[in-house]
Amino acid sequence: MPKSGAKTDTAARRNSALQLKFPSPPARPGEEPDYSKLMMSAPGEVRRPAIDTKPDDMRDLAYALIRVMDDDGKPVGPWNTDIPVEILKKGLRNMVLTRVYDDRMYRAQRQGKTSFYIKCTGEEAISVAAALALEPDDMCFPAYRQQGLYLTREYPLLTMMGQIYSNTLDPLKGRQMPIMYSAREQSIFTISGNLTTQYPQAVGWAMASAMSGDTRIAATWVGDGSTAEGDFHYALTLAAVYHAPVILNIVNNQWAISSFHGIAGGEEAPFAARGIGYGLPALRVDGNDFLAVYAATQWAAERARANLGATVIELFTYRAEGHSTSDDPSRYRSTEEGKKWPLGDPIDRLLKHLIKRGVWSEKEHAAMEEELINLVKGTQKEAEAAGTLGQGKTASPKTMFEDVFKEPDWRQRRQRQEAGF
Amino acid sequence: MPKSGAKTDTAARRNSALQLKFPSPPARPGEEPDYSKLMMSAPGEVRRPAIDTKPDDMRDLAYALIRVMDDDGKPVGPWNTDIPVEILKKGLRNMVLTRVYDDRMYRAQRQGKTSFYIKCTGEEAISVAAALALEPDDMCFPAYRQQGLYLTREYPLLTMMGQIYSNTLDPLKGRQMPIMYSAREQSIFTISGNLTTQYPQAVGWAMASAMSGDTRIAATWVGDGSTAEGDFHYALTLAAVYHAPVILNIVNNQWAISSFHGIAGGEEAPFAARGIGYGLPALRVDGNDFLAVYAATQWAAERARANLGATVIELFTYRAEGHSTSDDPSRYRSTEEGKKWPLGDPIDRLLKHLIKRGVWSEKEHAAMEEELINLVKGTQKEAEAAGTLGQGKTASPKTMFEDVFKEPDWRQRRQRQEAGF
Amino acid sequence: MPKMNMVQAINSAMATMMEKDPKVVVFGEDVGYFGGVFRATEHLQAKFGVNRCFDAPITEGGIVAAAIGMGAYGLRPVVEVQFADYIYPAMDQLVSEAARLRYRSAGEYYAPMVVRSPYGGGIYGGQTHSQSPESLFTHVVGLKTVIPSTPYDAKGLLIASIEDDDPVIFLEPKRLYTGPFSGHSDEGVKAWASFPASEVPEGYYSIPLGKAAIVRPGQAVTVICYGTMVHVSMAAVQETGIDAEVIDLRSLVPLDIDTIVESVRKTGRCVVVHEATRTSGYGAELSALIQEHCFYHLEAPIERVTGYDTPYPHAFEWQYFPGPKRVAEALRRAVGA
Amino acid sequence: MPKMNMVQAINSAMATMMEKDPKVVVFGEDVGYFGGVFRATEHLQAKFGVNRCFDAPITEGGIVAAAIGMGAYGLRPVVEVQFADYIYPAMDQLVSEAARLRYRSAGEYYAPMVVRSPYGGGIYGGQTHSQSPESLFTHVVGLKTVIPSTPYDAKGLLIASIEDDDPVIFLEPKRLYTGPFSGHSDEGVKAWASFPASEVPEGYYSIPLGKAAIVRPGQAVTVICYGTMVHVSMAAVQETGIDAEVIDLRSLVPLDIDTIVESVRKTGRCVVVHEATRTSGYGAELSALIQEHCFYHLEAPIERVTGYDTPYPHAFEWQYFPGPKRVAEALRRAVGA
Ligand SMILES: Cc1ncc(C[n+]2csc(CCOP(=O)(O)OP(=O)(O)O)c2C)c(N)n1
Ligand SMILES: Cc1ncc(C[n+]2csc(CCOP(=O)(O)OP(=O)(O)O)c2C)c(N)n1
Ligand SMILES: [Mg+2]
Ligand SMILES: [Mg+2]
Repeated sequence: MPKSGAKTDTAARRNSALQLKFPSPPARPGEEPDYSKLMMSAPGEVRRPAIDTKPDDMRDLAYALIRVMDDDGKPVGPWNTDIPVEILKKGLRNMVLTRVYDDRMYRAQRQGKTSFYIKCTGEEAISVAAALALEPDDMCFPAYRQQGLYLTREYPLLTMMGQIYSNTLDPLKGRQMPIMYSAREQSIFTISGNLTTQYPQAVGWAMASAMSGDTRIAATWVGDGSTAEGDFHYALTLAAVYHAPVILNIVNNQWAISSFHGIAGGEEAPFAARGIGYGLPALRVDGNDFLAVYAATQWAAERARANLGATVIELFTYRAEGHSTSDDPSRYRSTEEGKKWPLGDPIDRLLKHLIKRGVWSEKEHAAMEEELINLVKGTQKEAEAAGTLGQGKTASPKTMFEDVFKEPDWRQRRQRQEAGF
Repeated sequence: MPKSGAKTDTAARRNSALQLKFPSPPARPGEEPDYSKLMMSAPGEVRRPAIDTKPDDMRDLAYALIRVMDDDGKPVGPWNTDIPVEILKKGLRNMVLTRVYDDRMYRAQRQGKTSFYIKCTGEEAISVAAALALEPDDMCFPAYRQQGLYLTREYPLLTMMGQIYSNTLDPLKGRQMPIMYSAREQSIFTISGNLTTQYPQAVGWAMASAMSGDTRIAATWVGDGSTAEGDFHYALTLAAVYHAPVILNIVNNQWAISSFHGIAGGEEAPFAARGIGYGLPALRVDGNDFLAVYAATQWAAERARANLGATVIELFTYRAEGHSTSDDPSRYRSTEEGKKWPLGDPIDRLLKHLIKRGVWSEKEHAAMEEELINLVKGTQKEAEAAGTLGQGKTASPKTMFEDVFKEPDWRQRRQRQEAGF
Repeated sequence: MPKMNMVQAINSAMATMMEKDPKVVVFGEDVGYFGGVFRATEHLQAKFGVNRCFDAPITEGGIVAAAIGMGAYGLRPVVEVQFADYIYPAMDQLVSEAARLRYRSAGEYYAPMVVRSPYGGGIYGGQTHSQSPESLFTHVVGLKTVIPSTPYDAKGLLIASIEDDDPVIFLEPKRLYTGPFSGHSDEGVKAWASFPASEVPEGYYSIPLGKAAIVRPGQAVTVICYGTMVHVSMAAVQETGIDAEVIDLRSLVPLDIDTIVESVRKTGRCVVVHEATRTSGYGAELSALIQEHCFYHLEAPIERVTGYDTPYPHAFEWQYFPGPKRVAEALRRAVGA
Repeated sequence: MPKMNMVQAINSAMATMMEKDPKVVVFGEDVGYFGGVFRATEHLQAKFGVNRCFDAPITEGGIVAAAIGMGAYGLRPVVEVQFADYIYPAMDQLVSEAARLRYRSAGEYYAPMVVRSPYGGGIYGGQTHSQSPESLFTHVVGLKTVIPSTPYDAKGLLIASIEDDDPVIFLEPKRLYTGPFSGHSDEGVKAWASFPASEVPEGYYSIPLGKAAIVRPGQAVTVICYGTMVHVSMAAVQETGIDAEVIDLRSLVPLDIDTIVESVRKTGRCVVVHEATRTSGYGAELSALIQEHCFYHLEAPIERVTGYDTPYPHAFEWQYFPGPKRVAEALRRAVGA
């Protein structure tokens, strides 16, 4: 019986038993993939607003999908920004390099030469196009699946491998798990194992740049799953409030380890739409379309440079491989799903485009692939000569006590002594 | 000089110095208030979608302002839901009671009878209308400014005052600062000093209710400033993903201590719009319009009861007094602002409505006011007879060692002994 | 009796309690369909339905908050934080909420919940997959902190934790999931099956929180440890031949102070071992308590063998790890050998 | 020399550093136009502009994260967390990020930042405006933790913290903001002005982190304390007439171990005092360290006088607070009187 002022005919008005919705992916192992919910737009269909458009006047873009290349590789529509061929070729090369690098490092892990590896197969356009669309000193705060940034910004391959092997070449002195690079000279921030922490840090960096009257902007990346962390909300709030010059990328590769994007809320609204809630402009972009990623990044960068503030970009893609070397995706998703991904493969698509344009050929491509495979293999040999994990070819173990603070305090000094290093 | 593939004419393309936006309120002390940015709708103007409307088909509601009473107190438009007069009278009574209670407790603090107090002046409709629109056993997770919930659900006034005085009547045994009530019998959760923590807890409670096949829904409240915490994001994410039967209220009273709503991002998008990003239905409601608050709460409750999930409701109002007894708002905002608040006072407006309808009179109102003042004063006397803070009339200090765990462990037992209680 | 490794024992504890009590629900990142990245929740969703075991978004703070709300409703949520290193986003909900509900509401509300999380090093996880944050929770009044060292204990303690009406942080030594570990990283992995503690009853049983286990009685020195370090300490004791009394705390809070005090008063010497960084680790509290309770019995300084005051470095895992050699040295110092 | 209370000294430290170094910026909840709920940032926005001192949304995690990003850029952010009780939402950014940047990047990135926060009880703040969480931070390698006890120290230490290239948690004993406090709650409040430590130079000076202050030399027993408890301890020493050596740590990490060890070796007795709850409080670490370093010099058990293992109760503030009476009792026990 109600005790107070509320309606008294409770029994009558009372609802029947409540129940929750538990999202589940369209296809589990053995089932047919289903792409009916993807919310696609046709290539060229989505409008390209002027960069000074008010966020309120472009909310539709969060629910569309910016695509430039049509099925034949022809660039169409307003987001076709006539990117110089030189840049596209660099893009292709760096995407292939990324894939080859991933492939070799993955195998090295499988051969017991290191503890862990993470590939970005199928997502290469996202980091490579961004690296080319940004200025080289714009600051990047990546997650762990943007290796294309380092390669495109020419972080030395040998050093990258050194980090993977935790050997004497590793500038991080064996302290970090593989793939958690740090590349200050390339303006790329140190990777964290803790998801999403970099997101509001990027906003802070961008704020600092603007507070200092600098010209450099920042860009950051998180996965679809990672958007559920509080840091995501901090970043969007701060970016919106202060109009920080930062690009907030969400890499929606459909999966977060075994959880499909719906577990992070991706079935209720596209991740790009999160930006709308804060009054941020939000673009939803085909992440496997190099031209689209480049154009969207450029648009957002120009906006930031013009003191118009931050942009949220959802990059719609597919994690073609397992989450990491510790994962077995066949346990939780249909193996068909990736193979039939309707937005294709970013390398294949850019290749088709360049060939169609007549500026690149299958033959040149094969030659480049071979060149890059040889480059990576050769470098790998050199890297492995400096040691692989577990061989004891590392920085001196005494370095383990350094960099806790700028200067070790008595504890690190004494403990190092006790340890005998 | 760019090192890698990016454009080479950096100097030319480079933007000039970046700068941030630092939001500042329309009026500081001594300045004329400015309401041009309020985003109002006319009374009755906003549509009322069916409760099973898809969130995507009602995004406009986050940018409108649901109002029912016009300037003459006449109810207009689709959100006029013909609330029974009995309920409106209860609403009026409880709003007045809340205001009187606030007034007396505030004075008690000023007289040194307790350490702290927080008023909700101008915001009474928000909690009182919700308490009447919800079922009495729907679970409430309030912030500290919803005292109307307790009064409307008939939590004993004497007990409330006992909590304020931390005296022998205080069911919380003097442990909590004043205003941090707990009222399990009235289905109201224990108040936290830490902002926004209750928000995702409410979602968890609602999930548990649905997981248990129960019929009770949950409702929770946070302030505009509090929306910036991570907990806000957790709540909206979880509520959206699982379609939790919960009402997520945002009380936008324009201020968070000295920070105007723009510091929390309120200038970039209305707080209701946050919900859109998660695919949640979002209503923006005139919080000083009792009829509108009631109708919106009822709409959201029906939606939740029908297993259609959560609703975000922004209640647009004005914090007419200081943040708390520790605050002096004349240091940071125009004193005119509140006086000229264009959406009026919730008690005055409901009173006008009832008088207009001919079901209530100035005379009856004056009598009721007097009755309630006497009630509160009388109860206050009784409460103070049981002690005020600092007089030592409290629960036994030995209770300080209880309820840390269900059973004290040896530490609480020994420490209690040592303390000599 | 069935043989179980520690993951299976933990799984069995949850299954047993979900069977016994419909109020027990399990959720967390990847715990539903997939059964958890360490497989601790395998089959639970299939067995009990998605309403009882489900995947959560990557929001440790939200997961713990939701569990608090569910606990307040009357359920008994058991949530997984994928690695203890990722528990910090939930810190506010744990400290300010789970731990305080009962006190601040004078018992009206409380959060009967368990936060399970794999902790500790030994799997080349680097600094963000190897941490031992237990000491932080022991400082938070209102939280209980439990750490098993065998499959048998893991099941019994987890069941007791689920039945407990207070919030429990249940830290699982991930290095022990599949077998005990002496700390000699060069030795091959031994499976649990060849150890008696892998004999785990299928059904319900519980081990009360706050009762330490004397895993080896002895006279010369008391070793206090928990989790992975129990096995490392035992190896060191065996290797030194010192007649140590080895105490596995099992529950850090509530602490079995009586067993500790009795032992140290008897031996007059004490070595405290943990993997967490040294400064303000739980070893500090143990050392302080022991010298408070046993000052006049102590014949040598209480030794602490701990992780160093640095993050856990990937490549130097075995240099960092407080292995049997370091424990042995401390034992020798303690007995004056 | 001007007289300042502790709030003014802290304000002066920020103003001095903002003047001296354009990279120093200040932000936090209510710190901009309003000047902070305790007025610590008063006039800074007016003096240095909104670009150097501004209001932040209520997002402690976001504030600390942004400060880390700004620090990585090259600024020196000084942020305020309105009460130390509200620092937990920032825990992940502090533990996993601020404290780890330098280590994980091998020095490429670091976060030269200060998190200022009022802590401790004595103002009827109840459990969410009274906490002393310092011990948690001392367990986090990579963080420094500083706590002043006088206006003079507050300014010098805050300046040193701002100049420090590592992240510093700077906890301000809010009970001391306007005057010292003996712990006798019934005595009237004394203003700082009548104490020499309120003579604070207008301009720049700094006090190195990691140097304790012997605030009272003595022979009979060593008292180790910090923050509010320095004044409480001094009151207890005076009231008992015991010839105690009182050490104000000033910085918990880095710790001035040498001063402590030297003193305890001399006195052979030690009382550690803090306001935080007892279990795994920083007193535990101090006790452990002292018995490790001074075992053969100790003539009595090290005493800990601390907050009880309960939350801080509103009405029982003075029953909870470890006041001079409890310190005095410990002193007497320690000297065997
Ligand atoms: C705070 C935190 N919680 C959990 C994890 C464990 N974890 C690592 S990767 C991952 C999935 C991330 O998915 P998503 O954000 O979609 O990125 P993707 O791997 O798909 O690139 C999880 C849960 C973590 N590293 N940090
Ligand atoms: C986590 C946390 N941070 C900061 C505070 C201090 N604080 C108390 S109330 C308040 C302002 C809240 O403003 P708002 O959410 O708008 O609610 P209102 O007071 O206007 O009702 C602040 C900053 C707190 N209590 N908890
Ligand atoms: Mg993903
Ligand atoms: Mg407000």
